[in-house]
Amino acid sequence: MDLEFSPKEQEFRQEVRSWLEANVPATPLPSMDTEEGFRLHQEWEKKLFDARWAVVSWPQEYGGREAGLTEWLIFEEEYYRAGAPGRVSQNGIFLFAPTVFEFGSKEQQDRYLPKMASGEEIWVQGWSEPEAGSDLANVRSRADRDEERGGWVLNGQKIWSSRGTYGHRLFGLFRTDPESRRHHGLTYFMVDLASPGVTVRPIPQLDGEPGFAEVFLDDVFVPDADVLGGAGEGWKIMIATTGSERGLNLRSPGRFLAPANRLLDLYKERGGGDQVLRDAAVQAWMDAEAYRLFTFGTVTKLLDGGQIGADSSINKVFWSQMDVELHATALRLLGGYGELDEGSPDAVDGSRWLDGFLFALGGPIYAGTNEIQRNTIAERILGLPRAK
Amino acid sequence: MDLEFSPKEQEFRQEVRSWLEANVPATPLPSMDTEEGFRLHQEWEKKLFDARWAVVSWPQEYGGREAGLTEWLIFEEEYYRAGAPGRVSQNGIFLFAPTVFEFGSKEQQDRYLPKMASGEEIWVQGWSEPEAGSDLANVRSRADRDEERGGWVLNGQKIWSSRGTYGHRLFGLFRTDPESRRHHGLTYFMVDLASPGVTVRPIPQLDGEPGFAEVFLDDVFVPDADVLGGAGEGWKIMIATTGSERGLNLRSPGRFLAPANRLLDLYKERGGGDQVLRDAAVQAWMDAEAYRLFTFGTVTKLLDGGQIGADSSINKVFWSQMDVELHATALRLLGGYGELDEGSPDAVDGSRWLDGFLFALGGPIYAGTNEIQRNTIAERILGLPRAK
Amino acid sequence: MRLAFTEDQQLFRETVRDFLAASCTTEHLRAAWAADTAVSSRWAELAKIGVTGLVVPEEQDGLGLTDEELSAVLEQAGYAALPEPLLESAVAAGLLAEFAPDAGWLEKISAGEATASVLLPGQPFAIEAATADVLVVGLVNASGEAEVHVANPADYDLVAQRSVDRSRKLFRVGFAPEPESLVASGSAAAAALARAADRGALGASALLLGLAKRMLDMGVEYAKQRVQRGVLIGTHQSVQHHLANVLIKIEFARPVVMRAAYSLARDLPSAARDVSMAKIYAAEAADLAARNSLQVHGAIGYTEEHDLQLFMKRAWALGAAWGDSGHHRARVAADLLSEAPAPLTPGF
Amino acid sequence: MRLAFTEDQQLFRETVRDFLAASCTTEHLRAAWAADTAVSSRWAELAKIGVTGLVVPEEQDGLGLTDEELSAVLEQAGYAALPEPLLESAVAAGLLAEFAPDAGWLEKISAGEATASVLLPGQPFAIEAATADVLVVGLVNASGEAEVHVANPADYDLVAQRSVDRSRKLFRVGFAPEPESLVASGSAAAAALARAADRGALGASALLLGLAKRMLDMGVEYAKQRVQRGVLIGTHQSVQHHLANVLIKIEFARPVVMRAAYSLARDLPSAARDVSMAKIYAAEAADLAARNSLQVHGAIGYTEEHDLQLFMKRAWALGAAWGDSGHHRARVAADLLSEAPAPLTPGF
Repeated sequence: MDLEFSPKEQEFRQEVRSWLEANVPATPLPSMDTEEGFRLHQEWEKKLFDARWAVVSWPQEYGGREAGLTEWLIFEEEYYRAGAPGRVSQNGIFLFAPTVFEFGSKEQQDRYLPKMASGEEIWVQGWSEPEAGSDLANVRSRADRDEERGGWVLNGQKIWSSRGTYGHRLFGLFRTDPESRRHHGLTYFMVDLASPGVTVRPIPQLDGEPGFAEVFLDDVFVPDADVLGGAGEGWKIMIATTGSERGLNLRSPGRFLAPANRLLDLYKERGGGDQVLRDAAVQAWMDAEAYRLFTFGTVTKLLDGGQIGADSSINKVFWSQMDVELHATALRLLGGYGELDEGSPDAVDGSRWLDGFLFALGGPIYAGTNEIQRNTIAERILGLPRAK
Repeated sequence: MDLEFSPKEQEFRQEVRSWLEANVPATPLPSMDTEEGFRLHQEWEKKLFDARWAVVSWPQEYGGREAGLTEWLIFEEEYYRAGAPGRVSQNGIFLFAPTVFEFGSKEQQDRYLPKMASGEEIWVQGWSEPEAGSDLANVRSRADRDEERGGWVLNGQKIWSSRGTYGHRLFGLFRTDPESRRHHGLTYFMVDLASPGVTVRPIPQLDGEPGFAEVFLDDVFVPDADVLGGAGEGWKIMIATTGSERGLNLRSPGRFLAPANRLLDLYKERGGGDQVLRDAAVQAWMDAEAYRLFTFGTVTKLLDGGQIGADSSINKVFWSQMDVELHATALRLLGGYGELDEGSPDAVDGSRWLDGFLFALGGPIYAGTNEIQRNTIAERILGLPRAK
Repeated sequence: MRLAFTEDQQLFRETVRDFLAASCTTEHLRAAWAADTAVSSRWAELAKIGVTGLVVPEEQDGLGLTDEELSAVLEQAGYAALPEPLLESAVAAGLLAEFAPDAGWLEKISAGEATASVLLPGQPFAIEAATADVLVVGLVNASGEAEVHVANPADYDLVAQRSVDRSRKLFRVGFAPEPESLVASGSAAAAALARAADRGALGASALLLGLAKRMLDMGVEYAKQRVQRGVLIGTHQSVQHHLANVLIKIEFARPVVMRAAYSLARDLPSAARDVSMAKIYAAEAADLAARNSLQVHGAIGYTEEHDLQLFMKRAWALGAAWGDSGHHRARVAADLLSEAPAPLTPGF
Repeated sequence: MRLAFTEDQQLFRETVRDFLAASCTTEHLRAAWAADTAVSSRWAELAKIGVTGLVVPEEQDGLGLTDEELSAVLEQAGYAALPEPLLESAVAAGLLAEFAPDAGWLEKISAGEATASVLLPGQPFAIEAATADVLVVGLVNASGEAEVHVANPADYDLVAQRSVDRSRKLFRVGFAPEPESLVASGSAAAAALARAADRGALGASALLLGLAKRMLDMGVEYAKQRVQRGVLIGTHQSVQHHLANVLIKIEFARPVVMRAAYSLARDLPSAARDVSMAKIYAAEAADLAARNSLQVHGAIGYTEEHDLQLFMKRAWALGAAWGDSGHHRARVAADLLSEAPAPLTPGF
C-alpha cells in the first residue's frame, strides 16, 4: 500500500486549493434550481472553465488538463473541501460527456463539448418515463423517421429530468423501431429543448425547488446530426452513462467529509456532552472517511485496469444511507430549531441542515432505488438467482 | 379503559404469588433438554398439577380451575415473575390441548388430558418436515390404511420437534390420501413414540442442548383410536393449534419483564454510567412493557369476542427481535466476560445471559420465520397482493 | 382490565374522524400552508362537536373530558394533519382552568370563538402566537421560581419563523412578564407546568400515531395500485416488509400511548414515565412510516405535488416538539434507575 | 496512492489461504473444540511458511514483516477460524522483540517450536495460557506505572474458563510480578503496551473481516442450493437483501482495516484512531454477517451440527475482545473532538 500523494500530485493539490481559496464565492449561491441561482451557477462554471478547472480530466482542446484519475480525485476533494458551488453542468460533464467522447462524431464533439464545459449549454437527462420506474429499458417515447427533412420526429414523455426546468439540451433514448421491445430498437438522441413541440413542466421536490422536470415531446424534429451513434444502438451506448451515474463514487471521495466535519462542530456547540449524539456524529464522520477510503480502493482497482461494474451499487446504497443519517443526526442536535426552514430569522446556519436532509432523502430513491441496487448486488456480485 | 384488576383478581394473584413463593425451587433446574433436567421438570409439573396450578384455564375435571382469560394472564405474570421453571409440558398444554378439547372424542380427552396436565406424558410437535420449511401444508409423511388391524401405518420423517428427545407422544399431520396435494388429504395423528418403527435423533442446538429432534417413522402402526377428528380433516384441525403457537403472545404478558428488570440491575452494576448502554437497557425494558400492554390489548379484543388472527404475526416479529436485543445488550455489558459459558468459574450469573442470547437467536427463525411473518402481515392485514 | 376505548370514546373519535375526512382534506391543508394562519372556519365547526372545549370544565361550557378522550381525538387530528392548534389550545386550557377559570377565555375556546397558544419553559417557539387570542406563558424567573402568566397580545412582541411544515405558524415570543399577567407561581405553578408539558407530550404522541397510520395507509394504497414493469409493486417482498415493519411499530405504539393517556388522566405515579415512553414509541413509528412510505412511493413521493410530504414534514416537526426522544429516554431512565421507580400501570 | 496489497502481500496471503483451506477444515475445528488445547501440529506447518514468525525480526529468524502483512494473513485466519493463538503470539512477539530479543523465545516462535500468549492491562483472560511456552504480561503497578513482564509458567497459576467458542482456551491468570520477570517499565513500557493493544485490535479486525466473509459465503452457498416449496430461497428478495447488506458492510470495512494496518505499520499519528475505526467496522460486519447468515439458513443454521455456529461464536467472542465497539468509539470521539485531531491518512 502507498497512501502518500506524489510531490507532483501535492503540487497539483496546492494549485487547486489556492485558486479555489481565491475564487470560491464567500456566500453560498442561491439554489441552482431557482432562475437566478441557475444563472449564477452558469457564471461560476464559466469562471472555472476560463481557469481550466471546469473539466480537469478532459483533453486540452476542450478546455481540460488531461488530469489522471488521482489528480482528478484531488481536484474533487479540494473542490468539496472549499465548499465551492454545486456543479450545475454535472449531468453533462460527468454523465453525458464520457458517452460523447466514446460514441460521438468529431463534429458532434466539437459542437457540444466546449459549450458543455463552459456551462453555456446545460444538459438534461431524459432516462425515466412514467410507469417505467427505474427500469431504463422500458422506453415508450418513440421517434419516427422523416426522410425528407433528414431526421426524426419525436413523441413521448420523459420524467425526473434533473436540471430540466432551466436546462438547454436533453439526452436520452427513444424507440426508433416500433416493433421492438425492451433493450432493442432504441436510439440515442440529443434534443434541443428550445425546439418547437417541447413542453417542460417543472416538478418541485421536497425542498420546494423544481430540481427536476417532466418533458413532453409532441412531433419534435431532431436532425440526424443530433443522433448519437447509429439507429438502434441506443442501449449499448447508454450503458456507459448510467455506469458513471451509479458510479457516483468517483465524483468525490471527500464529498461527505465537509458536512461530517461541520456536524462535529455542531456537536461541539450543541451536543452538551450527550454520548448518544456524540456516537451518531462520530459515526457520520467515520462513514464519510470510509466512503473516501472505499473510493481510493476503487480508483486503485481502476488504475490496475479493473472495472467498477456492480460495485457502484454497493457504493450507492452506502452513501445514500449515510447522507440521510448524517443530516438526521444534525436535526436531532438542533432540537426544536431543526424544523426551521430558510427565511426563518432563528434558523441555524441558514437552515442548511434541513435543506441537506430533504435533499438527502432523494438519495435512496434516485439512480436506481436502493432495493434495486440490492437486487443487483445479490445477482451480479453474489451470483444469486434472479429475484422472483 | 380500566387498567385495574378486580378485588377477586387481586385475591387470585395473591394466592398464586404466595404458592409460588413457597414452592419455586431456590436454584434454577438444569436445562429441560438434558435427561436429568427433563425428569426434574416433569416432577415440577406434577407439583403444579397437585396444587391445581398446572392448567388453570382447564375444566375442574382435568385438573384446572376454569380460570378466565384475565386470571390466566395473572397466573402467567406471576409465574414468570417468580422465575419458576420453564414448562416442559408446554407443547401439550398450550399448543395441543386446545385442539383436543375442540376436536377430540370424550374418550380421547379422558385418556390424554390428565397425563398431559400432570406432566406424566410429554407431547412433542411434529409439524416441520425436511424441504418443507415453514410451510406446514408441504407434508410428505404418509399414512396407509390397515383395515385388518384397524388403524394406519405411518412412514416418513418429522424435524425440529421440540422436546422430541425425551418426550412421549407426538402430534402431527400425515398424508392419508396419496393423490392429494397441499392442504388436502391430511389427517391428524397422535403417535406413541415408544411404538416399534420410531427412531428419534436428537439435534443439539446452538447452546449444545438437544432442544429438538428428528423423528423417523418406519411402518409405525397407529390405531384409529389415536386419530384426531376424521380422515382428511387434518388441516382444518391443525389451524387452531398453530394459531395458538404463533399466538405465543398469550403465553405471558410478563414474560420479558423479569429478564428486562435483571438487565437494568446488570446495568446498575456494570454500566458505569455509559449512556448508550443505558438507553439500550431502558429500551429493552420499555419493549418488555410494550409487549405486556400489547397483550392486554389483545386480551381485551378477545374478551370482546374478537379474533387474534394475523395479529400474532405482528407480535411474533416484535418479541423475537426484542429477545435478541435484550440479551445482546446484556452481553455488551459483560464485555470480555460475555463469552463465558456455563462451567466457567468466572461466568456472571452462571452464564444465563449467554444462554439466553443463544436461545433467543432461535426466535426469529421458529414458528414461521420473521420473513414469512412479514409476508403474512402484508398480505393478510395490509391486504397487499401475494408476494412474487 | 380493559385496554380499549369505551364505546362513548369510540363514538366521539369516529365523529371527529368523519368530520375531518370531509373538512380537512389535503386541499384544505395546502390552503393552510399558503395562508398566514392555519386557523380557519373549521375551528368553529370543531367547537360544535365539542372538540375545542374537550378538556374545558363543564362550568366553562366545555365537555370536561380527560387526556384519554383528548388523545383519542388527537390521533384523528394527526391522521388528517389538522393544522389548527388543537393541542396547544388544550394545553393552555388546562392551565387556564387551574389558574384563570373566570377570565372568560375558556368559554370562548369552548365556543370556538377563540384559540389559545402556549409557551412552556424550554419551548423555543409558540404556534399561532400572532392569531391566538390568548397566550399562556410558563417561565422560570430570576430566582428560579416557576411562574404562569396569561399574556395579552399587548404584552409581547413576536418574530415569525417558517417551519418545514408550513401549517405550523411558529413565532419567537419576546414576553415581558408583568405583575398583572401573573396568575400562579411557586410549587403550584411548577406542578401545573410539568403537568402541561406531559399533556403536550402525550398529545404529540397521539398526533404522531395518527400521522404514522396515515403515511402507512398511503404507502399501502400506492403499493396496491402502482404497476412497474408490468407487476404491482406490492408484490415485491421488499415493499411488503417495509410496510409490515411500519405496521408493527404502530401496533405496539398504540397501547403504549393509550396506557399513557390512562395514567395521565388519573395522575398516576407512573404518568410521567408512561408519557415519555409514549412519545418515544410514537415518534419512532412516525419516523419509520415516513421513511418507508417515501421509499415505497419512490420519486413521486419525493415531490411537493404529492400529498405524502404534508404528513412527513408534520411528523418530523412533531418528533422534535414537546421533548425529543433523547429528552424522554433520559426521563424514563432516571425513573427506572432510581431507588424507587414508579409502580407499573397496570399493576403487577 | 495505492489502497491495495502489493503483489508480494497478495502472494503470501494466497499461500496462507490455500494452506488453511486444506489444513484447517471445520473437522479440524471440531477437533480443536474437543481438545484441551487448540494448538496442533498445524503450528509447526504454519512456521514453515513463515506465519508464526511473521512479525519477528529477521535477526531472530522471523520474516520481519509489518502489521500490513499480519492483517492480510489474519483475515485468512479468520476466514478459516484458525484456532491457534496466532494473533496473541504476534502481539507477544512485538513486546519480546522490543524488551527481550535475546531470551530465545522469538527464535522458537519463528520455528513453530513455541507459542506465546499475552495478557494486557484490562484484558480479563489469556488464551492458551496453559500451553503457551511464554506469557507476556502487561500491568499497571501500585504506583500507577506501566510494567512489562516475561512470565514463565512457574510464576503464575491459572483458572480455566470455558468460552462459547470452545476453541478459545481462556484462563484467568494469577500472576505475582517478580523483579526477575520485569523487562520494562515507565513510559517505554506504557508506549509499548499501547502499541501492543493496537496490534491486538487491528488483528481482531482482520480476523472479524475474514469471519464475516466466511459467514456470507456460507449464506450465499446455502441460498443457491436450498429449495423450499419448490423454489430456491435465493430468489426471495428478503434473502437477497439480507446477504447484500452483509456484503456492503464487508466491502466498506475492508479498506478501513487496510488503512489502519498501513497507519499502524508506520506508527502514523492517526494510527490509534484508524485502528479503533477498523475494529468498529469489522465487528459490525461480522455481527450482521452472523445474524443474516443465520436467518438465511433458518433452523438448520441454529444447530450445533451445522458449521455456521463455529464461525458465529468466534465472531461474537472477538467482537468483545481487544476492546469492544463502545471502547473504540470513545477513542475515536476523544481524538476527533480534541483541539487537534490527528491528520487524516491519506492526507487531505
